[in-house]
Amino acid sequence: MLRASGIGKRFGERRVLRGVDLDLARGGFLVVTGPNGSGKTTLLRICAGLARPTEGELEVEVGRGEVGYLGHDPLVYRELTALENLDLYGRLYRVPERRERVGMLLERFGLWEARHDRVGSYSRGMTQRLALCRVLLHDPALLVLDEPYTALDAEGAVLLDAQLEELRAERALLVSTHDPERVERFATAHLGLAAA
Amino acid sequence: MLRASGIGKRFGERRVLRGVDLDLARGGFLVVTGPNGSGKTTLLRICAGLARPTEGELEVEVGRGEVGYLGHDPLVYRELTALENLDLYGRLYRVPERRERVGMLLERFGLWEARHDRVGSYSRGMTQRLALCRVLLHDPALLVLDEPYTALDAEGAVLLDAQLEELRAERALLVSTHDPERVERFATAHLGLAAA
Amino acid sequence: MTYARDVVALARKDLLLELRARDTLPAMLLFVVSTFVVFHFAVGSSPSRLAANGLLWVAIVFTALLGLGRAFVPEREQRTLDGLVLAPVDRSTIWVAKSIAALAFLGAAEVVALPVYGLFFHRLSGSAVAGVVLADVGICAVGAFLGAIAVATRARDLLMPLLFLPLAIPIVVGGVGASVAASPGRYLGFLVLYDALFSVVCWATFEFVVTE
Amino acid sequence: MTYARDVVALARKDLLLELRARDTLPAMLLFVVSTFVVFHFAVGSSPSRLAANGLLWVAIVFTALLGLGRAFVPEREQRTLDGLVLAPVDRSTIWVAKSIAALAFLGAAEVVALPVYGLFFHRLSGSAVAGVVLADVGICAVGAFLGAIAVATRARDLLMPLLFLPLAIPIVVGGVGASVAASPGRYLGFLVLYDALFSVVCWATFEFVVTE
Amino acid sequence: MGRSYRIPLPALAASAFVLVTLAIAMVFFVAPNDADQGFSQRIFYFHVSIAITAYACFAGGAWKAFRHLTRRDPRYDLESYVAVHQGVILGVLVLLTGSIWAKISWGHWWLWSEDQLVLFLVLFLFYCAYFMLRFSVDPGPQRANLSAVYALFGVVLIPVSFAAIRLAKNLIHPVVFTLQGPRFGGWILVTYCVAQAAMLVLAYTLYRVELAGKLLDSRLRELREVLA
Ligand code: HEM
Ligand SMILES: Nc1ncnc2c1ncn2[C@@H]1O[C@H](COP(=O)(O)OP(=O)(O)OP(=O)(O)O)[C@@H](O)[C@H]1O
Ligand SMILES: Nc1ncnc2c1ncn2[C@@H]1O[C@H](COP(=O)(O)OP(=O)(O)OP(=O)(O)O)[C@@H](O)[C@H]1O
Ligand SMILES: [Mg+2]
Ligand SMILES: [Mg+2]
Repeated sequence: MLRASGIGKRFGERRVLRGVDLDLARGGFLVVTGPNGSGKTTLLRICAGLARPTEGELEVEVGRGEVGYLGHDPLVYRELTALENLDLYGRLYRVPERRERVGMLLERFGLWEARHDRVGSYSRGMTQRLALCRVLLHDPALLVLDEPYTALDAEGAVLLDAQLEELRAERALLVSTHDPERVERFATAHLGLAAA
Repeated sequence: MLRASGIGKRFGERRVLRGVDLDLARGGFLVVTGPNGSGKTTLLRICAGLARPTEGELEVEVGRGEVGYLGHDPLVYRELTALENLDLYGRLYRVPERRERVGMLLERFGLWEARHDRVGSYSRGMTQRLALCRVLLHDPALLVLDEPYTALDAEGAVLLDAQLEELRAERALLVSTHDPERVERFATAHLGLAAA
Repeated sequence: MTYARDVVALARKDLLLELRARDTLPAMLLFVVSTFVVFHFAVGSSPSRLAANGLLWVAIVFTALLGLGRAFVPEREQRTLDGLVLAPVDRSTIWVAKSIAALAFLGAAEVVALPVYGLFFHRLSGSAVAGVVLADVGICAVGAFLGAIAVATRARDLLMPLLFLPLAIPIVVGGVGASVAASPGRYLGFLVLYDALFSVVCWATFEFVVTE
Repeated sequence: MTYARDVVALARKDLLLELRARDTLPAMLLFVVSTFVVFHFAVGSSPSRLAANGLLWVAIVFTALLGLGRAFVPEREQRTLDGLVLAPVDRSTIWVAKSIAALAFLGAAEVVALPVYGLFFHRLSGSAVAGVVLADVGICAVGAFLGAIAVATRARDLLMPLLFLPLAIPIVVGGVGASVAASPGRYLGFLVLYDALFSVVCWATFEFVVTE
Repeated sequence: MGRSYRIPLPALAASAFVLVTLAIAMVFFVAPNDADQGFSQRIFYFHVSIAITAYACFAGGAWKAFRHLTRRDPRYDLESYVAVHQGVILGVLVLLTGSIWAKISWGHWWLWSEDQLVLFLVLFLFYCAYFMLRFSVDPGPQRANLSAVYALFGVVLIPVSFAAIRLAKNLIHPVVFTLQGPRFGGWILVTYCVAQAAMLVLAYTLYRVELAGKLLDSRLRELREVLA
């Protein structure tokens, strides 16, 4: 699904990643760990297609529409409601049964009651839940999740566990975290990045 | 230091907090927990003086300059460097030995090397570390920390543990978290908020 | 067809955002109206037809500029451009949608401004109005594109006029010509050419603006 | 004294943010020249004295709107207003500092623009320059205030568009009057009055804008 | 990466030197005095050839920009930037020589009534904005893309602006190359051609020198990094 060899990234003078190799097949669950500033986010952005490595080869076997990327920013519009945001993404990703799926995800992540509120008024955990809805909306084949448990309460974390459990058989997952124990039972491979 | 009784907050029609009482003295460490959207951030903003309760009484015994508030947003300028940001806050808070203290904090939180970089280029964990520097800069008597462990790696979390350990004897702390075990050993009191 | 549907979805979002935040249109309206007030006050009610026409074009270009500089601000503030870029749509739809939204704002401002202009100065001929419409298309197409460039830089708002004004000069030449020349046909043709040429360039290169 | 020091610290930050782009001054120069070139193509090479004056004011209003539109953008994007409000400083210092920064931006543009204007069109009278300076003060004071309202989300929806027009137009009228009228004294007096009045109002009420 | 068909730098420098010397000699000793402008008309040979060379630089920059967009090779970005940079420097020279000439023959340093001149100013401003753009983005693929796209806009803007000027039709600025072909001949033409060739070769040489310096810089940086 995803194969990278010798990936490196530099920002101007500063080299952030060097010689990263990874190989992720369907059913794979790769956990990326590393201290703050070690380049996890940079690597995940490259794998999701948002950035370009300055060195090395990257091969992604799925199309752009089959990747789901959860970043540090929720990538939703604060001035729109949850419904409007998901509806926009649903249209762009040409999700079949868009409205039903949006409703289902909002309910699953406990945002149904708040669906007509401006996202700007959401609490941080609610925003993260919405970002998860956004990522799952088009049922991607490759999921790239950057610290997905951030800001979730215990119930939200259990919800996410269930999602990951459900997804991992048929999808490929690339997940960064500072708490590898949390995802230990899903992991099929580990990648530790060293401090810059 | 901080005493609240019957605090309530509503946003328009929606009631977020109802009848919250709390009492925090010097040496106190109050842990606030609750599911996403239960009003932790709202309560902490009220206690820090950023918002006003719609009901109830709030008494804060320290001046505005003696409160340190860590919120979900780091409250620093992305286009400035870490040094420039801390210098600005140091001036506004009239911190004695400003420059030395800024240097000490940057070093303590592992940002010394990156002090001249734009905060916008920081990783999320580095930004959180900088926000912690900002909060501790003026050595506040009352600390209000909203999920302070977010985005920190293991080393950063240990650093924060050490800080909290050092602070709790002489200060009053109000800390919200989704992982109460982490701060269990410091806590002198608990407040659980119910889902809205 | 899916292209058109993507454009509609994106443009709808942009219009919704403006409806909620009301950042752009008020500033544009304020500027056009004060431009006319300034001029009315400075030169009285009967400036030469030429001067008044020139003023109209200055007002249009700068009003547009004010709005276009903010076109991509929501995307920047919430960094949602990443979200749009990831979606499996042709990236140029993002530009088309922004241009349409910008055109809507500029059109709205002009619906107010042109009658006010007629009131303060003199009535506009049909070919002048045609010139305005054609110029609007070019201004918004190029402007939305440059807005995407400017918003990716550190100097942003300051840079936008620098990037935009040199490219707007041919539009001003064509527009002024269309509104004062005896035979405006040539000028209108020129504007059509400008619109077509730059739209194609923008359309073909927008992808590179929003991806690494 | 601490008041002044706080203002300096805050204004320094605003200027730093401004200068982050490094080349603000060359950019201003380019901007001014581009603007005049647009004017040239719009109204021809030798507009009447009055028309040229009108154009000058159009340029000033545009630059002011450009500067003010971005005044609180950093605070809004990074929600740092909370950080400033928490600091133990008189809240009105935030407004004073923003006004000063906006004034510096506008002033820098004018320091370039007025001589260039004199070069291309005709020399400005002393009272015209005085009018520009006084108008600048009023525009920046009121503009920074309204900018803060726009960031403090609650009041945002209605006030901004409603207030800006009626508040800004009198300044413009006063400024234009000072540069074209035979006896500019009245206009200058009006501007001084306006500046004083609105500065006091802004200064006294700013606290309520940024706190709940 | 090096392309073998490149002319070696020393040969280039030598021919530039020869051509420039020849051009100067011809301008001052071979070309005849102009009938109504006298000696000062000789600035024409520099003015026009520099202007044409500047346009050539902008076109070259756009071509490299296009290559960058199709290949995404940072090397093309550098080449595009260096070419535009040369163009802007030459643009300053056009403005200077033109102004000097204008002062001598029209009595003014600058005439706003000359749309042709103002047009060149517009293009000059456009490329100044290109620099502003480059300086306010961090180095990296994004900066390369933005610069390339804007450089492409330049080559579209140039003919469009020419068309706009023809439309506005206010041409006292001499037009030498008309549809009927050059209006002059003999030694004037020969001298002009030599001067033009000299300018083009000189500009290309300078382009190659600057490029070599920039490449050396980045090689050194890489080397230092490998060692560190
Ligand atoms: C600041 C003033 C001037 C500027 C910026 C300027 C700019 C230019 C440029 C860009 C060109 C080449 C483009 C073209 O072919 O149209 C050019 C060509 C030329 N310029 Fe100028 N010029 C200036 C003043 C003058 C003056 C004062 C004269 C003579 C009285 C003059 C005579 C010519 C001639 C004969 C050509 C060749 C025309 C042609 O190839 O069509 N220029 N100038
Ligand atoms: N646009 C940029 N310009 C310059 N440096 C950058 C940029 N983006 C990231 N960096 C640097 O790259 C390094 C890695 O950043 P990255 O965000 O990938 O780290 P991370 O592993 O995700 O850290 P965290 O755990 O804190 O999220 C950091 O030192 C950061 O300062
Ligand atoms: N400005 C606002 N306008 C309207 N509703 C708001 C506003 N701010 C917060 N709320 C609502 O108040 C509720 C509580 O939000 P708050 O941010 O305090 O939750 P929280 O306990 O901090 O949650 P989290 O664990 O997700 O951070 C949420 O339902 C949120 O939608
Ligand atoms: Mg990260
Ligand atoms: Mg919260």
